[in-house]
This record gives sequence, C-alpha cells and structure tokens, in this order.
Amino acid sequence: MEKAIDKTGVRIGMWIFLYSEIILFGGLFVLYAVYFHNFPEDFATGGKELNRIIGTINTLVLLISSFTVAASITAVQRQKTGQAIALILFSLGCGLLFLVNKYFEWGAKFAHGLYPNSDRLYEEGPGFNIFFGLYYTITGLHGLHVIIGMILLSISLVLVIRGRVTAQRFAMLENSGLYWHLVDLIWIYVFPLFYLVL
Amino acid sequence: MEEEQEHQLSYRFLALILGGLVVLTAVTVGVSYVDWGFLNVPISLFVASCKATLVLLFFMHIKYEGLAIKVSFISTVIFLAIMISFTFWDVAFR
Amino acid sequence: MSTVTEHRDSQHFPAEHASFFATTSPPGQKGIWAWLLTHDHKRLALMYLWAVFFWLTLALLLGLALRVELMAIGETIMPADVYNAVFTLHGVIMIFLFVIPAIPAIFGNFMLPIQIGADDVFFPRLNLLSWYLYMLGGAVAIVSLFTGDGFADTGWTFYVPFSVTTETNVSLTVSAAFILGMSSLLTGLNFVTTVHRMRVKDMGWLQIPLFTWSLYATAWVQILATPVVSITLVLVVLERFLNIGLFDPDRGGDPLLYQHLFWMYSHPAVYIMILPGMGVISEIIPVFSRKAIFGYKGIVVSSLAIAIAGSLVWAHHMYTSGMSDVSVFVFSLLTFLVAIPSAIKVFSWVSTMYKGSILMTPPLLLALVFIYLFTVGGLTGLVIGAAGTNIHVHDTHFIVAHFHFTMFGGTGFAFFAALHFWWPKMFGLMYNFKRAYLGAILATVGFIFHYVPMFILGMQGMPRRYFDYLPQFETGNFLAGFGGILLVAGILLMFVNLWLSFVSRERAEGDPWGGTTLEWAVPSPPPVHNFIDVPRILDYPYDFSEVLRRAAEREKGN
Amino acid sequence: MDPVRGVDLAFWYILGISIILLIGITVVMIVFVIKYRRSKHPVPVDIRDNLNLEVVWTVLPTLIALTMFWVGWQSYLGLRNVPEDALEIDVAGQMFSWIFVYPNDKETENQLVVPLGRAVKLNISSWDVLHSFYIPSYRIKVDAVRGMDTYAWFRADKAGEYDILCTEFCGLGHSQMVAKLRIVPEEQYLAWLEEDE
Repeated sequence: MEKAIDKTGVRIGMWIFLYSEIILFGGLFVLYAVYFHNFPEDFATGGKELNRIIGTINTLVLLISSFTVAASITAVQRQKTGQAIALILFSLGCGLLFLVNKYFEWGAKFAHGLYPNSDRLYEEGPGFNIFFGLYYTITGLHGLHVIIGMILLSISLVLVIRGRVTAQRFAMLENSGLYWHLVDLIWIYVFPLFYLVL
Repeated sequence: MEEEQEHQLSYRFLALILGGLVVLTAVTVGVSYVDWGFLNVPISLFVASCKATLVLLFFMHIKYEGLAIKVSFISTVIFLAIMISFTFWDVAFR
Repeated sequence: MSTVTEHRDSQHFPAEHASFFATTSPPGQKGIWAWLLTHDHKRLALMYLWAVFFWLTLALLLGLALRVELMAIGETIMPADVYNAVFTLHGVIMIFLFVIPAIPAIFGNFMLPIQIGADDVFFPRLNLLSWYLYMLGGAVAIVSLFTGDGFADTGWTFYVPFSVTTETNVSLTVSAAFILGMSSLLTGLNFVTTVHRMRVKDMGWLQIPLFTWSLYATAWVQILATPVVSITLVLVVLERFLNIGLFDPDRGGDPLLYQHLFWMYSHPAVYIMILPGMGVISEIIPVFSRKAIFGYKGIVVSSLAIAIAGSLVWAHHMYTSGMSDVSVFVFSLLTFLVAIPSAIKVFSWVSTMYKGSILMTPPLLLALVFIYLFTVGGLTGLVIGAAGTNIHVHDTHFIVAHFHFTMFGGTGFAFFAALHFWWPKMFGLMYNFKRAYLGAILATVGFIFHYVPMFILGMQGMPRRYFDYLPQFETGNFLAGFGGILLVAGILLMFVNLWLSFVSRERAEGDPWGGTTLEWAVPSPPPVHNFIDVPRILDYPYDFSEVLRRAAEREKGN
Repeated sequence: MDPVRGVDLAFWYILGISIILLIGITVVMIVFVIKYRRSKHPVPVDIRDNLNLEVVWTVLPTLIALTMFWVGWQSYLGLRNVPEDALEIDVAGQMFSWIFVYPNDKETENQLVVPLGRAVKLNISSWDVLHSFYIPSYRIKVDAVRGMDTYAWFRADKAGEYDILCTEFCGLGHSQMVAKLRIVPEEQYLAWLEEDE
C-alpha cells in the first residue's frame, strides 16, 4: 500500500463535503427567500434592529482570517514553518474575535427582548418574528461552523508544529483552510441578507 | 497522478485579493445607505457574489482545480438555485 | 448446482491468495477487532449485511403486525397509539435503515471497488465511520422507542405542525434520521471520489459497469439532497425546544414550506432507493442472457437523467396541500418527463433478452419479478403524477400500494436478486436452488396478494395510516393481510436458504455464472487485495465473447 | 364536463394505456425467457444497441406521457373551477372532527347537509394540525391547513349519504375523523337549516 497520496482525490472528497454544507445552508436560504417575499417590510424593520457596525467588523474579520489561512498554505509550501504557525494563530484569533463579537451582539438582542419565543417577538407581528427566527437559526448554525472551523485549524496547527504538515503533504491544512473559506463564503451572503436589507 | 503540480500564490497576490474584498465590502455597506427601491436586494446579492467569486477562485484555489471540481461546484450552485426558484412556483402564485 | 458448471478453473487462482476472511486489514488485528476496526471494504460490506438483515426482518415483522391488525375492523392486536408508533417505526426503519443503505452499503461497498479494478474505496477510514454512524443511528432509533413518551407517531414524513406538537419522542427519532443521513452522505462522497480517482488506468467512463454507474449517479443525489432533510429535521427539533415559529402559521410561518423542504430531499431519495436496484438488474440480465446489455449508453444516460430530473419534481407529493395551481401544473408536467428514463431502462432490459441464451436461475427469476413489479409501480405512478387523478388517490392506500410496488417490489426484490447473484462471490458458497425458487415464488405471489387489494382499497377511498376503517373496506384489508403472511414467509424462506449455505458448504467457483465484469475475475471470496496484477479491461464492459469461448471449450472437453 | 366524470375518464385513460403496456412487457419478457432458453438457444446473437429503436421508445412514451399529463391537468381544472352560483360552506378540521358553518352561521359537527342539484363550495381551514378533507364519491380532497384557506367544490347531483374522511395523518383519532355528507332536496335542506340542534 506504499502509494503516494492522491492529493487531488482528497481535495475532491473535501469539496464534495463542502457541497453538502452549502446545501445545508441552502435549505435555510430557501426559507429566507420565501419569507422575504412574504414580509419585505418586516424584514427591513428587522434589519434595522441589527448593528451594522458589528456586522461590518465581523465581515472584515472573517475576510482577513480567510486571507491569513490562504497565506499560511503559501508559507507551508515555501517551507516557512514559523510564518505558517503565526498566520494560523492569527486566523484562530480572528475566529475568536468573531465569536466574541457575535456573543455581544446576541447578548444585546436578548437584552432588547429579541430572542426566540420572546414576548416582544409575539407582539411585533409574524414577519418580525420570522426575521429573527431566521436570524438566530442561520447565524447560530454559522457560529457552529466557525467553531468547527477553529477546531480543524487548531488540529492543523498542532500538525504544523509537530512537522507533520510539510510542503509535500499539507492536505489537512488545505482542507481545514477550504472549510474556513466556506464559513467565510456563507457569511458573505448572510451579512447583506440580514444587516443590509432595506 | 504525477502531473500533480502545486499552485503557489504569493502573499502579495493574496493581499491584493483581500484588498478587493475589503473594497467590495465597503461598497456594499455604502450602497445600503441609499434606497434603490426594488434593486436593493439584487445589488447587494450581486456584490456578495463578486466577493464569493474572489474567495472561491483564489483563496479556495478553484481556478487551479481540475474539471471535476469546477463542474460539480457549478452543479451544486445550480441545484441550490433550483431549490429556491422552484419553490416560487408555489409561493409566488398562491 | 449441476446446471451451472461453467466456472473458470480454480487453478487460475493460486492457493496462497487467501480470502479476505482469512486476512485482516489493517494487519495484526485479532478477533472481533479485526472486524470492528477494519478498513477493508469487503468486511465492511458484510458488517452492513448483517445489520441490514436485522433491521429488514424487524421492519418486515412490524409491517406484518400492522396488516394483521387491519385484517378485521376494530382493535385486534394493538391499540391505536401503538399502531401509530409502529407504522412510523416501520417507515423509518425501512427507509433509513434498509432501502436507502441496503444496496449501496452492502453490494456497493463490496463490488464497486472491484468492478473498477481498485483495491478499496478512496477513504477506507471514512467508510468505517459511515458504518459506525449507521449503527449509531439505529441505536438512537431503538433508544427513542423506550425513552420519553415513546416512539414518534407522526409517520416517517414528520409533517409539521403535528410533529412539533405531539407529545411523543419526535426529537430523538429525528436525530436518528439525521445521523443515518450523514452515514449515507459519507458513503456517497466515498463512492464519487473512488470512481473519479481509483479506476484502473485503462477504464474510461464508458467502460464502467452499469452497477457502478448507477451507484455513481445515486451518490450525487445522496450528496446534494441529504443535507436538505438534515437541516429540515434540525429545524423540527429547534421548533420543539425553542419554539421559534418558522413553520407556525400563527407566527408568520408556513407549514407548506416544511413539506417543500422535506420533499426536496425525500423525492430525490426515492431515486437514491431505486437507482442502485436498477443497476443490479442491469448486471443480472446480461449475465444470464450471455448477451451484451441492450443500449449501454442509453442506460447510463437514463441513470444520470433520473438523478438530475428526479431533483426537479418534489412538489408532486403536494397537489392537495393547498399549494398554487401553477405549481401543480409545472410539477405534474415535469413528473411525466421523469417517467421516461425509467421506461427506457425497462425496454432495454427486456430487449437484452431478445435472441440471448437465457439460463433460468434464482437471481434471474428475481430480476424478472423486479421488472414486472417495478413496471406496475411505475405505471401506477402515472396515475398519481396526473393532477386530477392524484387528488382522488392521494394519501390513500393506492399510494401505499404504489410506493411499495416501487420500493419493495423494486428495490426490495433487486436486493434479493443481488443477494442471490453475489452471495457466491461474497462467501464462496452456493445455496440451494429449489428452496430459493420456492421462496421467490412464494414472496411474489404473496406480494401481489398483499398490495393489489390496496390499489382497489385506495380507489374506493380508504386513506392511509388508518388504524380502523369503514365496513366497505373489510374484504380488501383481509386479503391484504393474508397476502402479507405469504410474502413474509417467502422472504424468510429465502433468508433461511441462504443461511443454510453455511451448513451445506457447497463451494462456489470464482465465476459461477459466467460474468464479464471484474468481480467475476477474482476468486470467491476475493482476497484482501482484490487484484494481484493490473486487471485487463474489456473495450466494451459487456462483451461475452470470452465467456462463450470458454463455454464452447468446456463443451468440447466433455 | 362534470368534474367527477372528468377525473374518472382520466383514470380510465391512464390505467388503460398502462395495462396494455404492462401486459405487453410481461408477455414479451416471458416469451423471450422461454424461446431463448439456453438448452434450445445456446449461442446468443451479439446485439448491442439499435439507435432507431431507442429513439422510438424514447419519443413515443414521451408523447404518450404528455397526453396523460394533459388529460390529468384538464380533469384537475374541473375540480378547481368553481361555478359562480355555488353555495359556500365553511369547513374546519380539528382533532378529531369536522366542523361545518353555514351561511346563516348554523354550525354542525361531522354532518354536512347540502341541497340537491346545487354546486357546493367548501372553504376549508384547520384549527390545529394538518387534516385533509376527502369525499371519495366526489373525487375531491384538499388539505386543511391552519392559517390558510383552501377550497374544494362538488355538484350535489344525487340524493343520498356519502362518507367524508380525513386523509392527512393527524394523531390518535385520525381514522375516527369521519363525517357524513347528506344530499337532500332543496326544501328539506332549507327546513333543516332553520331548525336548532
């Protein structure tokens, strides 16, 4: 069984997995599309309740972390282990920052009486309730993916430190990176759909 | 499997992409303060798709992948589009 | 069997290549661990086989219990709440633990790598994980039986709002379905990657055997459709715990959207269920006709067409749901177009036998029964696909009969056919033909007695999921129950007969039937490394000239 | 055309063609298995495909399928296009009975009485989970959904008693959710409408 690892095959496997993630979110986007069609005004009012600044900051945080993850692969390819470690650590930091931001954001919403099944959502009417229902489900699921992505990156980090990820063999890092980019990709759509609707 | 060439992207190039993404983010946030009527959603989705394309092509290296990944990715997107649009045969006409 | 003696000489296979039963992979594992930690696709296939046997038998008996309950009006052997839980359990087990995984996980795992000349699937460890997820999903389903307020009583469709409001243990049942979905998705991922990357160099896309083709098409549906139901089931659980209201009409939700999402997966899922079965039939018919499959390309294209078009027709389960008439129009039209590729396959199978040299064997008999039952299922599907007639029979016993004809008469009988076709390959043992024929005939007769009355009941207007019924439905229900007993008896006889092959230990040769695909070029049972040398690939995968030449030689030798 | 007749014709059309196809396929299959059995026909003929034949059996079924679609769709339209003079009655499904509300606010449970010869439009909704309103004799069925109005109609053309069933699984009493449709002469209906239950 002393065959060389078929990197393309591994990548195909990873991409297929990513497709399933895309469709997983896709189901929620179906709901978003339909309910947006049903309650456009409520969605606009709901969007105004969200903090655009935090949203923008989080977008930038994820974009930058995506960049550093992509760069860490270049670093590994150039056999600059030190740089790679620093870049992955930085990305993990960004992930953490994103979650902290999210925590405060959700906390603020809860303080305003906006949480699933809250009295305020009952009073403000169906469209508003649906907007926040979707907001919590989609950002919640996305947050979960951020956490999974961070776990994958941490594993890759350990492997890099131990010298198990090398310029010849970096499938694990590459796949964690792909996963991380996917998380970014989904946020790229979540951001305008929730924070910027008018 | 011997033609396995690894594509290496320079830091400078990746940073350039990041720059593009940041600019597009600024555009979409800026645009959102203006009311374009029913064009609001298409515009922000268009900008988002530009960003997504950049991430896919370069950060995710799809530009350098073989046909299998490219075709299957596009099929996935088409399937997603069908899921959303075919639901509207019902929702839009009810 | 004396009638089937055209085996390749066992001398072709040197004795030192011990079977995969005797060699562990990874090496050095002992006892039970040699199975529980194995990476070998063949061992995993057998592990699936035993698990599937268990679930299938359980679900068959549950189904029989349902029909016995219905044989007479009023409560006979179980009360209504038990009945509701039992039909849900029957559906959940049959769909998620038998019909979806059976053929891909058992025969796909075993044959797909061999058919393309590979040593194993691309991700062997992931394959093991899929098996554990499968077992975990089954375990969760069992746990949900005995915890909380009992097994879900919603039917396997889990329609909201009922599934959100009912007291029973829907959350756990749904989690089982979610885990099983993961398992099937990972198997699909593995198959696609394997087919793309591990084919023997000489094997082009149009030299891939049809069974592998059908699994490849299925795998894509598994990958792209399964996540939809995963997220939908997650939403049901979230609704139950957090009461978000995404499907609650009082709070802006639309219960019909649940149905859209559910069928977006579950309609393609019926093609996940049937396509591998069609692949099995496409292998069996040419082998026993000793003749090239008629229209290889047509079958490949129709497999892909079914996979693609099958994803466009989900809302034909919803004509009466109150969705828009435009939607009914579009989905009805598309439904009729999806019928065509299935028809093409049936025509191709039948034409394959034209001017062939046909040898009757249990697998062939079961394959012919498949064609008959599946055709009935498909044709009654036309009644259901048409908008006006659908309204009358929707959610009645007509539907029950229709989907059992396709899923059980189709996939179920394809599964039995595959068992009898590949059993000698998997174990190196041949079973008794007489008992196999008897079991198959009994099951077929029972099947027809069981489900044809249900068509009539449905036309008369008896709804499905009915614990009790009006007097006019009594005769039909009695007949159906009677047929059910025959059916289960026939199937159990088939299983017992296969089991008895372990007792009689009649050796089967590497190629007992005279097949052309690669699994017949390796010993039975195959060694742990499937191929010693790079196998030779036929230009056309169903070229029987070699098989005929060998048969002629042996004729001369006699 | 009367909608019931339309649906029945569609049934006969589709089932008829299906039965012919089924018999054809089955007979051909059996004939081949017997005629070309190995003991009589040891050497097969190598036929791999035939483009013309394949095109024919793709195009022809497509055309047949399209006519079936059309017949089915026309009969569906019959069920959906309500005559203007229809008598409107509100129907609500609940666990586990059907509630009928008449134009004069008379309310009945599990009993639908309508005048002979009139078209009747039923506006259907649900008070709790999904139900499905089904009158087999009139080939109508539509789900009762909370928060949504659906409808079905039929022409009460023959006096008598008919079954009304629930076809969407709704819980423990699903199979007990049976109501009666009574079609009575106009004057009897009017008298019934005024009496208190």
